[in-house]
Amino acid sequence: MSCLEAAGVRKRFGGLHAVDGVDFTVEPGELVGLFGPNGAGKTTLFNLIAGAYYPDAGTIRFGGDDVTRFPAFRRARLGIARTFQVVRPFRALSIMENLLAVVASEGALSRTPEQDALQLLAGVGLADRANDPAGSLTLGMLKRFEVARALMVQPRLILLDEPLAGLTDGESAMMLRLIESVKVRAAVVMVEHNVRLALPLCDRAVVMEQGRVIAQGTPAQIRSDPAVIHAYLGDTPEGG
Amino acid sequence: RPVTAADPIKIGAALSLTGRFSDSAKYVQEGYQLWLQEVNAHGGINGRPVQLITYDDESNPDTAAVLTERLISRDGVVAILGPYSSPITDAAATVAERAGVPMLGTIASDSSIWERRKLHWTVQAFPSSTYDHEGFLKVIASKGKAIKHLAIVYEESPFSIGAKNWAMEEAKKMGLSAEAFGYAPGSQDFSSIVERIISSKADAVSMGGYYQPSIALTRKMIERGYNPVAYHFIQAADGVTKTALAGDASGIFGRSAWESTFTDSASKTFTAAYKAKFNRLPSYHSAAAYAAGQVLEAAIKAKGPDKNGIRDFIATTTMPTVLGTYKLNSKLQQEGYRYTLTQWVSGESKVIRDPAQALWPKPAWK
Amino acid sequence: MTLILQLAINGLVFGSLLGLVALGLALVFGVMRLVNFAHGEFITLGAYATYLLVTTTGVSPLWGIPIAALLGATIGLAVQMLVISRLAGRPELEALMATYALSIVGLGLFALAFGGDFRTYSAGPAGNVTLAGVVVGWRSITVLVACVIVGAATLALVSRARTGLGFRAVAQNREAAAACGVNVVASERLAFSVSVALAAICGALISFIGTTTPNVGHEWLLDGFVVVIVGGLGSISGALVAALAIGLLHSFASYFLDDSWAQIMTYVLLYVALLVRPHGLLGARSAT
Amino acid sequence: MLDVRNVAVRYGQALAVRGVSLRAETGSWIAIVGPNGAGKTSLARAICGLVPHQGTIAIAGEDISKLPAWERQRRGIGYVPEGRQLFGAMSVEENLRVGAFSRAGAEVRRGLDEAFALFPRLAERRMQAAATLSGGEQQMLALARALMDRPNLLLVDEISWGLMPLLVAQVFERLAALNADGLTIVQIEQNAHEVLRRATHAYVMAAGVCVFDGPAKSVARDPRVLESYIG
Amino acid sequence: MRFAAITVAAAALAAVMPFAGVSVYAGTLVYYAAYYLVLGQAWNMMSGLTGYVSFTHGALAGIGAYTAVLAINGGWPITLALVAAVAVTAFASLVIGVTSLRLRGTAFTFATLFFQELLLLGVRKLPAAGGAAGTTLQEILPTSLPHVLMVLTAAGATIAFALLRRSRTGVRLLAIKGDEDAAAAVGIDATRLKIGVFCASAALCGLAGGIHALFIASLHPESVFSVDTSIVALAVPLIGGVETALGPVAGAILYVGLREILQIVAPSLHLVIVGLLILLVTLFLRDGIIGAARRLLQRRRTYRAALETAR
Ligand SMILES: Nc1ncnc2c1ncn2[C@@H]1O[C@H](COP(=O)(O)OP(=O)(O)OP(=O)(O)O)[C@@H](O)[C@H]1O
Ligand SMILES: Nc1ncnc2c1ncn2[C@@H]1O[C@H](COP(=O)(O)OP(=O)(O)OP(=O)(O)O)[C@@H](O)[C@H]1O
Ligand SMILES: [Mg+2]
Ligand SMILES: [Mg+2]
Repeated sequence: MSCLEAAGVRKRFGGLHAVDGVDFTVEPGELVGLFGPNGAGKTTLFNLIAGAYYPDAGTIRFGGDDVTRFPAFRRARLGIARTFQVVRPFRALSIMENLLAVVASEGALSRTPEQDALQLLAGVGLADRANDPAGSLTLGMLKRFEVARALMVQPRLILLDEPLAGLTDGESAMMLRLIESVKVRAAVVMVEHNVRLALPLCDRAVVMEQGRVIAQGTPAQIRSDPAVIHAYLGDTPEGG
Repeated sequence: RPVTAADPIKIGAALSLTGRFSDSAKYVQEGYQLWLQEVNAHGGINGRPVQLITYDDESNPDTAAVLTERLISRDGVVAILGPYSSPITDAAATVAERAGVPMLGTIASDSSIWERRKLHWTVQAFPSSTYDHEGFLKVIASKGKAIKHLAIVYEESPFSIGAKNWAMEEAKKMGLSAEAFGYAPGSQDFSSIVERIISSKADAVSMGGYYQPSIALTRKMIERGYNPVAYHFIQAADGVTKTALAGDASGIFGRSAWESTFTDSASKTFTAAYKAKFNRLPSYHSAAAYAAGQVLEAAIKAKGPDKNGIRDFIATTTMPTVLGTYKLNSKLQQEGYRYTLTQWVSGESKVIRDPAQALWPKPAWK
Repeated sequence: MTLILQLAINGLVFGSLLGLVALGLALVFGVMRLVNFAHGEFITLGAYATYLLVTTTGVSPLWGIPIAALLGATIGLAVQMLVISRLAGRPELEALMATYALSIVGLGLFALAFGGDFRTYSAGPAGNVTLAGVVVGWRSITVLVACVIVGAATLALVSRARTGLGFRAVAQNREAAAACGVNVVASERLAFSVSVALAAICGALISFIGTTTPNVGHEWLLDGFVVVIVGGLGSISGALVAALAIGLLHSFASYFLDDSWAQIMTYVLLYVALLVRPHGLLGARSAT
Repeated sequence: MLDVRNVAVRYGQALAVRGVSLRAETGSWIAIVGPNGAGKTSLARAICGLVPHQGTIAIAGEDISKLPAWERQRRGIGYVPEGRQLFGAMSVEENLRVGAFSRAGAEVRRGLDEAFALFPRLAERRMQAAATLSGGEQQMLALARALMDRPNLLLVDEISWGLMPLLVAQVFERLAALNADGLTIVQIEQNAHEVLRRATHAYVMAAGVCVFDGPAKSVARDPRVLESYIG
Repeated sequence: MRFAAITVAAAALAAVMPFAGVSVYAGTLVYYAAYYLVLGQAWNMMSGLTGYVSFTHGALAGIGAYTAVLAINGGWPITLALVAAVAVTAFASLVIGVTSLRLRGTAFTFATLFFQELLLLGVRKLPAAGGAAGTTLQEILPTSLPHVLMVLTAAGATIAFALLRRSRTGVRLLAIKGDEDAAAAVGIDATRLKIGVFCASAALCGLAGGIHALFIASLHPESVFSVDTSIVALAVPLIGGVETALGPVAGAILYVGLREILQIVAPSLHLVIVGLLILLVTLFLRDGIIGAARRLLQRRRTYRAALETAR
């Protein structure tokens, strides 16, 4: 059984079809890269899967259950976690409290939430800032923090929106190692514009444009797909 | 330490020196001060001086409750001169009843307080607002068939509702068709009420609300060019009416608990003394305060500074004061004092003892 | 028909005054995201200023309008610099509390200076005109005309492309606005002192048709808030339309029902409107 | 053009920038790189006057360290802040208009045309509220807004964040063109490779101090610096 | 734990006041401090934690008071009347909560303000509740009963708040204050939590109102539903420090104490002084008195520690 199955989902904003009939499946333990030009509808697709928006059409199944009309918090409790492209920490709370606020997914209750949290923070290199208010962290740190907070949900599916943004190459490498290690427990979908670093890691890549999926396959297939090169990668060293 | 003759007899008052009711409270305070000065000038009561302790209740019932408690248990007063407005009198009464301390409702016109529950220690020492419209109805009666439709405007507050109910009943007995028009406390716009009154074809209007809305209503009537044959609003006797309405005040009736133009000897003496002390004419608030002092003085003189004695005396006595004859019914509501009718004639608020002498009909607005 | 017209005119007069109250509130909210609980006290300020002016110099109360405006602008500027400027970027609750405290201070000061007495005067335009059976007093006409002029002037100020744009940018993000060259401090000062001037003008007009007490402004405040909410928080044109609508609604409802039912109805409608359209009846449009 | 001397920034007890000096000649392209929390953003905010700071900052010889933010902007600083800082409820076009706040009508129109030519995507979204734009679109808007006022000095904080590769290349081309026209650029960038290729001079920051500076090419080639600060 | 013990001890001390021969006046002051503390703590629970600023806590207490008086006059025993007060108030809060908690920020604040006004207008028109004249307890009860009940409720509310603040639920409420959408994304059911805590907070207000009705005995709609009480409920935690259990305690004591002192020292100026004080606290002591005290302690501690290491 697939972990996530989105079938024919659509979302319109006024006259704009932000997501225009997307079929999207994720298998357990898979790392899927979601790529596409700016405004292609990637974040919107995340919002539909995580429940921030309801789709205008189509169904979303998670672990076999139809969750299309489930509110966001229930999906989180079922095991869908996410990070935000524009970070959204609870600024007045400390980093530790941010993690303790999380309601872990059902059946994954931990008896020692503090220790779990510390472990996750260590994983993203923020253990020493555990007691600082989230508002005092830099944007780059907050990007990493968001990954830790999402993992605190003990998800079966984790949606990462640009996890490498704002990180140096060294920091990115660390983050990618973390993401690889998550794969053992949960399926990962990652939106990333840093194709150079992100693509090689993916088990499978999906490329969207104007609300539709225009290509999918292995990293190698994607890299050489002319449509993708035309719409997205260009001939830049960044893309290559 | 045993009480000696030099120890003052303590009396307390919680007044709304700030907040919504502060205007009247100031006059009340002056009335108390005048009475206190006279008592002590005559060597106090039974040879002991009298001390009056006053606090400001901010026109807030909860504050009034605390202050009354302070007067009773910290300052040890033997009697309390009452605060202003029904909610505050009610709150203070609860405390006084619990502690068993007599309290005179100096300026409590709302007799519904004594209707709602049985009070033992608190009495009404002011004319009951139930009779607010009485004087005006009497003029109408004496003027015969001139008036067919009466409009009574009232505020949705207990005192005003009580007065309206009494007046509607009374008007029915007089064979008048009367209609009542209510407005919510704090209302800012009276134009629709005026339209309704006009549509009801009323030829006489009696307004039973507070002062500020009365002026607002009157101004709307003037603006609208609506001239009833006779017009009465209960607080009209106040001098502010002239400042607010100038020439248009002419012919407007009011009702008063007391006026400085009263010619009975008690009033004359009081007015003169007040003028000497404060250098201006007293208002009815001051007179009422002074009258309450007179009753309390008589009570202490008769019974000494004994709470039970004072309470029995003020509950049962009938005595003359500057306001008239003080007399309570069995519910401790005031029955003796009555309002007097007044009317603005050539720039002065005149007391109308004989309805036949009233200016009639009201001159048209200028 | 005459009755309908009469009620409509009455409603417009009341609504225009309400609109002026709301205009000031909406202006400050629009620029500073600040709910100003002290607005009522600035109304009172204008009322007392006019009262003192008329009773001491004997001039027409119409002079109270510019004088109150000037006084309001000055005091508004001072209050902005001393208090309001420190609230920038603070959570809503703190700002709310600070303006509430200001209002208590104002109330206390007025009570101290003037006692609880009613202050009133009878000077000013009097009499009325009759047009097609509809009677309108000169006082009402004065209020209506003054409100229209002042309201139009304010609208002109904020809809002047640059001022208005700067105001809105400051409201959205002070820092970014400053980084774009908007003089944030000057914008906030201008908005606040104009708002206080508007309140003081209201006070001048209210002293003219009613009586003045320490809490006269306070009593208009809640109605002002109603208008601002219905119009969409911070939307100036929304507030004006809502004020007229509520003025008319009130005039008709209190004629055909009665005063307090009209009030209950206004609040129920308001509550429902707020639930159905949290951004205000017209506000939703301006939000996007 | 820009002369920063000994600038320090503190938040409460914590020192985020501990005395950094930096010079940018007219027409130069300066890169500031360094790990998370190095103090890069704080330095940029200090230069723009958005955060209290110590030390002096001069633009074209004039000391601006005492001036408020909007005055500094009017001395010719354009700023693309980290995290975009758009006017969320205002439309794309209004955001751009605020960017040209101190400009007259005709210039504003010309600016709008240029912005929409650079980012046609924004032209399509002209009336949309900035808060509802996609991440990359917001980034485009932030850059376009900063260019509206035709600054002499452009401070860019992490411009490539959220932009697709194709656009990153385009943006760098555009910056290069502007730079060639005399615009001074100070660019903060985590994604160091591209900027170090383009810039004339580079500063490497870590833990609030400048640990290394020199010609960009030499930084890009210095394995020690790359290893310990950029990765 | 130690906190709870101290609270219980303080409450016991305050509760026996009427029986220990302490002056009734002092008892009254303690009573009012306890009353305001319950309201403040209830407000703190709801608005302090979730950031939804309520202007209706005074009115909620009013609902409790009316319910209690009507029930007692209807012949109900006091315990049942208080239970009814809690139940009716909690129900009313459900109505407000379900309808208006989907509003955010200022819109919610105004909804509560208007609700309060609507309640006032409605009760005035309600003959069963005495209409404009209000209603009165037929029998005047001694103060010891409300005194003991109120003090115990205050202690209970304080302990309850401390427990809530430390629990993960408390952290989650604060998360809602921070960012409601992000809270949903990490599995927090914001709607249920908000309504739940509002209901609990209202129940406390209802209880306090019911007890207070035994104390003041007479209810007038203008004063029971006046915004003043709601303001006290919000000023008390704000002066002392929002989000902390001790804040409202400090706030209530200071508020009542200061009011009494100023009544004597500066009778005509005390309103101005109270206003200025609130202004100064909001402007310069952002986390309230308790917050400021903590910072001071912290600084002294670091100073001491620095001295130690220097040696
Ligand atoms: N609430 C909204 N209202 C109107 N338009 C919206 C809204 N949200 C998104 N859009 C539009 O939908 C399109 C898709 O947006 P989305 O955020 O999904 O893009 P994306 O693929 O994540 O892009 P990026 O890589 O730049 O983040 C964009 O053009 C955006 O402007
Ligand atoms: N508002 C604030 N309050 C307290 N500390 C802050 C604040 N903003 C930044 N800091 C601290 O200052 C230091 C420098 O932050 P700054 O944002 O300048 O770093 P940066 O180099 O831009 O990092 P990044 O690459 O992650 O954006 C960090 O340790 C950060 O935690
Ligand atoms: Mg996106
Ligand atoms: Mg940064």
